[in-house]
Amino acid sequence: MPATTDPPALTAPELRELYRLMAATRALDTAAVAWQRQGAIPGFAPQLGQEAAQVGSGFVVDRRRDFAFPTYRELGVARAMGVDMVGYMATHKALWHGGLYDPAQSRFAPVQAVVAGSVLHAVGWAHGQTLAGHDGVALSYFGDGASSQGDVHEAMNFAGVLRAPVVFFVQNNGWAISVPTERQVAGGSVAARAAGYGIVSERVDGNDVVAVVEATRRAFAQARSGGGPVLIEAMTYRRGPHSTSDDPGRYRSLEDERRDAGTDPLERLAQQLLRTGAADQAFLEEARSAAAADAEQVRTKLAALGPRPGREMFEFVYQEPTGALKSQAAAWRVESEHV
Amino acid sequence: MSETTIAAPGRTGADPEPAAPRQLSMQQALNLALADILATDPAAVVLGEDVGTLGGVFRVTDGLQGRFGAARVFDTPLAESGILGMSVGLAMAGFHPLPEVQFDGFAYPAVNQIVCQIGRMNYRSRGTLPMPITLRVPSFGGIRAPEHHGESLEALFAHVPGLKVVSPSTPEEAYHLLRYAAARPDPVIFMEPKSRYWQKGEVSTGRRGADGDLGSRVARPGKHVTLIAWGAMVARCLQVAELAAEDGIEVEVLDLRWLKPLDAEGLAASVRRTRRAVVVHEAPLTSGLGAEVAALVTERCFDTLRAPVERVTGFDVPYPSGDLEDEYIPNIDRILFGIQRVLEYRRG
Amino acid sequence: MNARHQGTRPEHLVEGSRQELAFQVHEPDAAALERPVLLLHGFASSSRLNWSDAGWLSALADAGRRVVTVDLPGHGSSPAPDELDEYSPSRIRAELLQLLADVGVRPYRAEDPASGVDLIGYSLGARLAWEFGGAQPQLVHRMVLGGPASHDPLADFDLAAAQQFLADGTPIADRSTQELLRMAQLVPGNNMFALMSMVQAIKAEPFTPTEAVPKMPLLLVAGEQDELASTMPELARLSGRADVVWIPGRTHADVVTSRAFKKAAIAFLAS
Amino acid sequence: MAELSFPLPDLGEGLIEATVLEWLVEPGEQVERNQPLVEVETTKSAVELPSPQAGKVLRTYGVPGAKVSVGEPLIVFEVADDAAGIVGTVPRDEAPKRRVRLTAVPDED
Repeated sequence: MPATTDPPALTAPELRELYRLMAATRALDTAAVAWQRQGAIPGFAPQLGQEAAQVGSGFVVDRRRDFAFPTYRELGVARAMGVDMVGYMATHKALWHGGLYDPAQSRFAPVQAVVAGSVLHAVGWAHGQTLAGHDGVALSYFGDGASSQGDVHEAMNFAGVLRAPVVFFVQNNGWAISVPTERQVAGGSVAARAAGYGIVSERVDGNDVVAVVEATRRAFAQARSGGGPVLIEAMTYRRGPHSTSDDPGRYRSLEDERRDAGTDPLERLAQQLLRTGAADQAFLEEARSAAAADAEQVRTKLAALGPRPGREMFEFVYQEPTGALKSQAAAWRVESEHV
Repeated sequence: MSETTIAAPGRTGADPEPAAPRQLSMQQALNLALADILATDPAAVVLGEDVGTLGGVFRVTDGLQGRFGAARVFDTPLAESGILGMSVGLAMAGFHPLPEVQFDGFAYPAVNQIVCQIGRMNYRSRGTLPMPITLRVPSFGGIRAPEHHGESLEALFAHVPGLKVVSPSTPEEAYHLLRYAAARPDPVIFMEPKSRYWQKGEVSTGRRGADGDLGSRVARPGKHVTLIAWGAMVARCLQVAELAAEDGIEVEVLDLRWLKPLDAEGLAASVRRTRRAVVVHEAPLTSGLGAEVAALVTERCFDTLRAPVERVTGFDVPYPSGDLEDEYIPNIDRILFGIQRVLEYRRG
Repeated sequence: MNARHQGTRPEHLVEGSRQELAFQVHEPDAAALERPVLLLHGFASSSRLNWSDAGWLSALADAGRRVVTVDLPGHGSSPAPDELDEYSPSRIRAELLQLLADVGVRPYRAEDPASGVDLIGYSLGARLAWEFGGAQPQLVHRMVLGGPASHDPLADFDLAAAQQFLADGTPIADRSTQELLRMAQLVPGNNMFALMSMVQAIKAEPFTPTEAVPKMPLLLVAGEQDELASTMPELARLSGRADVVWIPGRTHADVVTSRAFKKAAIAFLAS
Repeated sequence: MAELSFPLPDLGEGLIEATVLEWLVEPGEQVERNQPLVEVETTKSAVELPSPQAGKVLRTYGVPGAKVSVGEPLIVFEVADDAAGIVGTVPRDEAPKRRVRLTAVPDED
């Protein structure tokens, strides 16, 4: 990294807050898998094991001026940024593709199902900050699988050329559904590619939340001060399946998982808190039970959310709906509206 | 959602005083429209390959960077998906991007961003992240260009929910439709008929209001048959109408202008008068926009129609090389044959 | 400009010191079939001013000729050494000989259009060409001398007055000295110390055209109003193989851009 | 057709004017980009100015011996304002050609 002064070390309250957020993410993630098994939601893409990478990076976002561009597996980022979790989980309940939270107000773009689809959006939004003379930073999420997409090349090249204030946050979780990183990423490192675009990059231990926060803070400081884009490759591990419909047993063994997953990031932070005296066992227990209560509350509210009225199919296609669409909506109302 | 106040160089705010109508080529009319858009809308930005220093490969953006600065009119790297994906982000940041895809065939690499992102972001975000993007695409054939430099993508774009599609046929239409499109909160694919770039016509500036900018336009009234066309085919249909008049047939030429939304009422009104319809387009026949037009006309005018709707179109082949263009693009004789068929048709 | 190659060459010693005149080889668009043309600029000028800006490089490139330009010591991009010897005409001629060998010039053979070299020299460059052609008849095919004189005007240059003027502004009495100095000073970046060294070196080796008269065909060109070239007919007489062209209306300063001059030169070298 | 005017360019080193020595092109002549246009002389040296533009020469300014200031018009070209883009050709307006005659009479009821 260039000569930006290292941000101050994380304080004990900050470390405790990170633990609360990671615990809440873990609890909700685990709960959501269970809900799917119970038939409460049709599907879910768990982020189990990526709590440090997600919470640690989302924790740095300044919601007054920055904007995050997620994929479909950024529960921890959303939680850290204070996105309404019921609205977030609504996408997994198949209520609305982009979720039911307000992306503009949350500074968290709609859930994006196209792999690498939003990376260019982050660059465009970031360049908009430059054009408008603002100091916002775009935080773009993608993974080792998405790094194979041409749009990621275009985005990094545009960002490099325009010196756009964007932080590319790559969660290298080892697996793109069934294909391991070594058969996905030529050269073995997404971060190494950044140099080719004149973009500063850093590889961090994505299971170490402190390392993730510090790297992300450095990256934001550089991008915000006009130093251009930064890429962070957080090395982590997708401990769960790609989605609740996936069967990892077909492509990796339990032995592989035990060997490759490394230390559980939540456990790692817990040990650190205890070791440094930043928190005691009672705090950890209280945080975990609060997280469980949180998840339960989300479940209750999500269960209470019925399907969106069918008319919304028509309402949000355009700001100025076409006559044809209005007449289709009218026909639908007459012929098949489910009351 | 203009969340920000955007300080834009070259901003004057007020619309320029309408000048007396003048003779301009479509290229110049589009250039003037872009200049007026940039001058009146501080959130407007023009981006694309070679649009800045060079002024665009067809010179449509000529001089704009000099006048409005390299922040508002900027060259991008050579990557269409990047241009459109970046436009999404700019729109999310409160800008009104006017991206250019240099040639129609180069829109294909950007289809993911156009279809999956631009067409859907307003929907996905439940109206909180509108996409006021006007994508300019030099379109259609007729200039003997290499492969992928002449394509007719209107059916493809018109099929995509969330997009609107428009194609001007004259310099006057080009100026006003571009200004209208750029002021919309929804994404518009603006298909510029490149074979008409150099044709001159009278252009009035100022604004003519939504009534003047929406729907179809009767380019020439007639009572025996309606020729339905858009873009470059309008001029050809007007030539056909002139020739048909020599044979005593009065042809009405309907310039559709908007390909999404299609002006069903305008179509029906014309065909109710003439009772016969021939739709003309450059794109291949199968699943072309002519099929949609024929369906709309049939639904609305079944009882008055004297003949099935005829389609005179390109063929189900790739757009051919320049030397074969005249064989592919509907020519005067093929359109005349189409008219003859609907005139000859007798029921039973 | 067709300057595609910046000169690089092996290190040589010429008369005991390192050779380092700046030169460029300009290739025409199509491969050149004929021998190269070496251009020698005038006093207080440079390859850029005398040949490039004046349109010679493009005219010769259009004619399909490969061109070598070289900056004289203390001029253009060439270094301005302190040693007076480096500026002497004999030393410069030795440098030119080595340079031509380095760019691949082979001895002239009548049956091989690519062999040998043609020279175009202007003013001081014309003097250097006369001497070079006289001394190297085996290399030089034809020569064009622009604004030449049988007597080097720099030999009459009032060095003391010029140095006095440069030191404290004392006016120069001699009109020719005054004019040469004025022109030298107009060109930004001219190293006056180096130019004065060159004058001094020339005074030590004045031009004696009878010493070695070039035997190849010559074209002598000057403006009708060029006072410095008024003795050009004398050179024609000495040569006995010279065509003479006077350009109407032109002076020593502005004949260099003349189309008539270029056309005559290119046609002469091609014949 | 459009007119495109070029002024005497800045010849560098603070020179503000030049004297026309000789025009190498004349009105009506079609010139290529980079083709020599005119010889001019400044107090420093004589130079040949290459054409910045391809096109037909419409007018030249300054007879031989006349002084032209930097920034003043030197030459005006006529350039096509219907030049094609980077590919393709500009379609020509041609009188419509037909082989087909309409013979059917529409029944008027």
